[in-house]
Amino acid sequence: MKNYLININNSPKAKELEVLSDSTFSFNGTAMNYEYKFVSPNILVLRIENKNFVLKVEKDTEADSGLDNSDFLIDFESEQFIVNCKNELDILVEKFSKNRADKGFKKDLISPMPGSIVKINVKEGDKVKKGQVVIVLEAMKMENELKATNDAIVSKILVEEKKPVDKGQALIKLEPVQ
Amino acid sequence: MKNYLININNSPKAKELEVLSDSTFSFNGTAMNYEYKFVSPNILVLRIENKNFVLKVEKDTEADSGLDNSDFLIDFESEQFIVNCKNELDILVEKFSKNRADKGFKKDLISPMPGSIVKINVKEGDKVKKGQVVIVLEAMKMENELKATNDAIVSKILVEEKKPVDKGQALIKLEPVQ
Amino acid sequence: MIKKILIANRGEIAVRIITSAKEMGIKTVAVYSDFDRYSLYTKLADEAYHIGESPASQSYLIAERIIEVAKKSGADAIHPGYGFLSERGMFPRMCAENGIKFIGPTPEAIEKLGSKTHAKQLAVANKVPVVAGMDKAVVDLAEVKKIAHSIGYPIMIKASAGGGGKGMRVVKSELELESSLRMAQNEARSSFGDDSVFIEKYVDSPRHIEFQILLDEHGNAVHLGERECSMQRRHQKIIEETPSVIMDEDLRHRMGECAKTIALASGYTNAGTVEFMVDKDKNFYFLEVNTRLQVEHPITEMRTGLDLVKEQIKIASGEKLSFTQEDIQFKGYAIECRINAEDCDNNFMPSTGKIEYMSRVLGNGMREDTGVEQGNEISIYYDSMIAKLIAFAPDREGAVEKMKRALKSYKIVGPKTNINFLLSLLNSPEYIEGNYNTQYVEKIFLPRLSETQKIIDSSTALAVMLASVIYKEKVEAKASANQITDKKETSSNWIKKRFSIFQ
Amino acid sequence: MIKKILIANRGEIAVRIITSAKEMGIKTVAVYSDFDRYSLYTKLADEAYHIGESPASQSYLIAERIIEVAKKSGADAIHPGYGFLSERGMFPRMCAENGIKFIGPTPEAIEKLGSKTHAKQLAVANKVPVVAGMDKAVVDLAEVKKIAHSIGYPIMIKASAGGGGKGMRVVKSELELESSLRMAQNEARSSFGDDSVFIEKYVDSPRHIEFQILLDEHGNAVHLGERECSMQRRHQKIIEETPSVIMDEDLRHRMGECAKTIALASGYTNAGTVEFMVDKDKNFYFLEVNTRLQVEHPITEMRTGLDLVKEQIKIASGEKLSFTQEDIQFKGYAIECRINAEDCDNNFMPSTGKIEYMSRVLGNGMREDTGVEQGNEISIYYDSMIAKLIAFAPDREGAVEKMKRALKSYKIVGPKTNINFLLSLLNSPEYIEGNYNTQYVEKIFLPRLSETQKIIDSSTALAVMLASVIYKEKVEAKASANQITDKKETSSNWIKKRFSIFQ
Repeated sequence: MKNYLININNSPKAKELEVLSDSTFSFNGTAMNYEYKFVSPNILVLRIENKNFVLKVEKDTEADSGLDNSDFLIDFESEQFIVNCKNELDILVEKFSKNRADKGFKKDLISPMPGSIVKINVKEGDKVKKGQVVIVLEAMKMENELKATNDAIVSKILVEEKKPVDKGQALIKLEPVQ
Repeated sequence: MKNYLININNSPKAKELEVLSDSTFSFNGTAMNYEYKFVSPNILVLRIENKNFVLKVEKDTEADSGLDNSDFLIDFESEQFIVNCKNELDILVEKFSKNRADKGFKKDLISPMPGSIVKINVKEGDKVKKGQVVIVLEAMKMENELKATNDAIVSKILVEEKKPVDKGQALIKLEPVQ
Repeated sequence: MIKKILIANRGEIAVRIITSAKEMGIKTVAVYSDFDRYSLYTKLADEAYHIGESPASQSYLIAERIIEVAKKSGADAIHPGYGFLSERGMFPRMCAENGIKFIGPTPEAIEKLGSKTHAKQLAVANKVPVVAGMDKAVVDLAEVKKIAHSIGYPIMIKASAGGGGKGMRVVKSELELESSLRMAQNEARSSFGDDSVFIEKYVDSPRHIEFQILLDEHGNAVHLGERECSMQRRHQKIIEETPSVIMDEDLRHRMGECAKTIALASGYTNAGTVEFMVDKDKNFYFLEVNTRLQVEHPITEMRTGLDLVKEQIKIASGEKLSFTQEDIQFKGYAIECRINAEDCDNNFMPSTGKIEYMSRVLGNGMREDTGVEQGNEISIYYDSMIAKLIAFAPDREGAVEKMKRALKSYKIVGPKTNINFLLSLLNSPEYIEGNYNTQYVEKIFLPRLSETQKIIDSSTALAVMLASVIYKEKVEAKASANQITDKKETSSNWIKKRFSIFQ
Repeated sequence: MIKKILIANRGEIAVRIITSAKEMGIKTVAVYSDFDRYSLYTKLADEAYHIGESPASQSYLIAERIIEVAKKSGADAIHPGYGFLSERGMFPRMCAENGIKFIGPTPEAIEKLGSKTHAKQLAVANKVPVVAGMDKAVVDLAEVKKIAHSIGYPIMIKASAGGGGKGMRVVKSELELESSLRMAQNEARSSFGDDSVFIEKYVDSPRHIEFQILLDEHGNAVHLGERECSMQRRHQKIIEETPSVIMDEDLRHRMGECAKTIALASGYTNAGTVEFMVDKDKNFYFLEVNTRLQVEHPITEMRTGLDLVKEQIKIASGEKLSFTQEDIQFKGYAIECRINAEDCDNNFMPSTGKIEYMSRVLGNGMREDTGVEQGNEISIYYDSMIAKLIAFAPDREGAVEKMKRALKSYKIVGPKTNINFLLSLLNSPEYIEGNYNTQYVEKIFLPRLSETQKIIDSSTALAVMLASVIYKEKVEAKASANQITDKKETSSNWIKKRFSIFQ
């Protein structure tokens, strides 16, 4: 028996799910049968009480912390869900760990693809809001807007306009707003 | 530089092909460019002087000898070719090896799939001709005729009519005709 | 309207039925044997239930289990597909007893048309042409002799319960009649447990032409034109096409009307196929009725624009046909090829195994109906069909060229397939001219194929030679890499042993 | 007839052209950049030649190299596809100079229709309705004011050399005119190196409806009906359909005749597309001519049964059209969705990377045109289209249901895709009612989407939760298995070291 605390789409309350065996689980006091198969590393065919679900499951690489295995992106039919799933050990570890405030703050604005910088909308020392367009990058014949992922202060600009950048290259350094 | 002696569809004369580098080879005194990629372990995209060939290449598991790597089945467009390809080492080894007479004689008639024996057309001691129907096997809702692969003498019958057999099971033992 | 359909079948036809149901907003329930637990069709359905072991006799043929799943899942209808339970009268009867709609004809109609002699009597009574001969089983030799004499030799002896060519004998003169009759009866008894046989005039090298029919529960009937299925080997269809090259408007009308007549006379509803033989002079003779959806139904869909599964569901829901015979428009030309896992160089033996690689380019005008994906296994338990390819174009030549292009692009690694065989058939002069019949493949094509000396053009020879060199090097490099790995392990074991001595 | 075609393009359109050429028995030559060395289209062609590095400017845009390959390979014709060199007058001119047929219009026709103001003048001269305004560039402010006053505000400022929305400004009153004009001119200069702008009456939320035309070299012209492409975001088409829900026979006839008129007036031959804006009152205005095959051409093929690439090849070979306007029959309903590698939650940013897994169920009535296979990479060098899905059914509802079913079955692991976005669009009430225009996605759909609170039904929630548990266990099991392997290697190294000490 294993207990999990699961949160879908950052809802205010996580839900509990208990795995009883490799073919049964319990939710809200009801035991149910299931079976599954991965048809590719990320495509899961899941049957719960004979109902079919074909889901795409991936780790959420853009999630707060790359350190644990608790954040997932799950696609089902035409919807995507952001899921956080913790087992008892995760919950225990979390209780004892400190300094959770910084968790999830991204210090670098990273270029998602190779391209060239069209425009830098900020200068060092600027405050930026989450979602604010910081840099415009041209790639794949399109102009792409790169946005701040958190409220932050621009501590350093690492690139110049009209210059090419690589995928994964850090473009701007950010600091949390104190 | 590597030389190969190649025979297609058991033609009376093998042909020589010389590989000059990983992008050039020579045939009949003409040097030609080539490039290739395996898109799956058995599907080969081959370009010779910019002409495209997509071929399916497999080892011929039913060929004379399972011991060397010289016999291949090659599919191109709507045709299949049986190809024997020897390099200099193979030719050398062949010269020194004796007792080539028995090469390729199959001592067992093997069941190609699970099924049940409908009919055994021979008895022990019978002479059979290559291509003669020896056993009728029912599998996949169909009756399938199993034929002798060589002229031979039936030395032992290992199965009975109406009994089930497994894939790969030996059904009949054969001896070469002296 | 039906709300949830259980599909009492597997593979491509289960996929086919599920796609139409989904488009109609109807829920679907799949049933699976051990082998099919994660087969494509079970993943597409809304629900999937296990019904037994891999052999069909222990799963797909157990009507009770299927009815049980239907009730458990709340399915209000069952689609039988083809094969398995689709033509057994007892199955729709069980459905009715359990308040489940059967998407197909009534049990009475299935049973009426199940016996060849009964169906023939019905045809005769309704003035549908049949092959001259008896319409009941042989009792008395003297009577048979008289009938044989009156219709003229050669004649054909057939088993009443027959199928697949068993219990059939051609008799060329009265001298052979008695012994042939005895042999046919023996064969019929051992094959079907029933030694009834009857005789008919022998039709030499006929074409097999069948008519698709649709009948609602309100007495409306339409035919959707013909399918020519003469390209067959041992009664297994290989290539089907519509329209038939021998068809004209008048013949289509007459045959279509006969097809509707016999269906109406038997109280038939839903989709069905009326099979005819057509001789060299375009005389046609009623053969039998297939009381279900046919494997080759997609070519009719391409040419009429109708979705036959949707029509079946609407009819079973009690709806009236939304079109009359005059509304049916035939457009273009369609061919179907069945890609099978079989070894055409070895007597068409089924070929099993995992599909390691599967790829093709379909594009404009090509349709594929399949139940398998790369990585799946072709098993010994079910038929050996991998996919149906359907080509559709404004004319026959265009459809053939499309089919050839798609077949050439179709690559399968794993089981052997009949793709090369299909391509040779499509390239044969008789096929190109449409000059073939049910005997063509076995009597003309295959014997000629085995005699033909292959001529290899020089650029192909060069490619084949170089490919063998490249593959040989790859295989040998891999083998020697494996050897190196093996050596490493050995030495490390040895080191470990030695080390333990030193401890 | 043409014997060997070089395709001066890549990806799905190269595959599309090759399939038609193959069906006509014409040989094909592919050209490839470094990136495309073994892309699907290069494997399908009879020959394939390297023409440069991955960026298009160093390969697909170098006309000289392509002409050189055509001469070397003995190709007697070049098909330009869409994009790249397809709409540059100099390319057909170079082809002609080298004795190679260009499968498309003459350089003169391309150039005549290349400038928006010139095309508009041609339309006016031939009584084809255009949006009221100027048909030449602004020179004098006073004159602009006078024209703006006469046509009435709001007006639109457009760049003559424009495209993609750049250099465009809506002006609501005369007060804004001067400053807007200056800004538009600046933007036009920096975007196109040409500051010519002109003004037009502003059409609010128009529909984008285009007509497919075919013209042979003997003066025969037909239109193949319309395509509605109003479902767009930033001038990028997302979903196209035919027929348009607002079309009636009379409007189709009038627009089709205008399309043919302007094409004939410019001396146009081969396939082309005439684009119109249509306002709320079904008034239509000529916009421009696309002098090539369009991405969305397959929906016209489904509805007319014609193969546009084959028609292009026949026209370029000098053949007469084999049908007149009266012969064209429109049948059924077709939709196209473009599956792109893009991140719809992140401003539709292109998403690159390897396609690790790719599977879908097409079946009855679905067509897919694609240039990629599982295992291929979506690169930064070219557009982000993975595939075009085309649904064809007797009616609009049927086609939409088919498309939704196919999209739901389409699974891609690797780059992010717009499949969910397409499904939401197809499910939106405005799309279902056909009540949308070119502004709909940006002004109504996307803002509403970001506001909408997702409601998760309980069975979906359960599946998502259990899936996260199963995947978490899998990921953690794999991680700990890797740790064990690491440990083993370390210990064995340690053993080896110790052992060497003992030697």
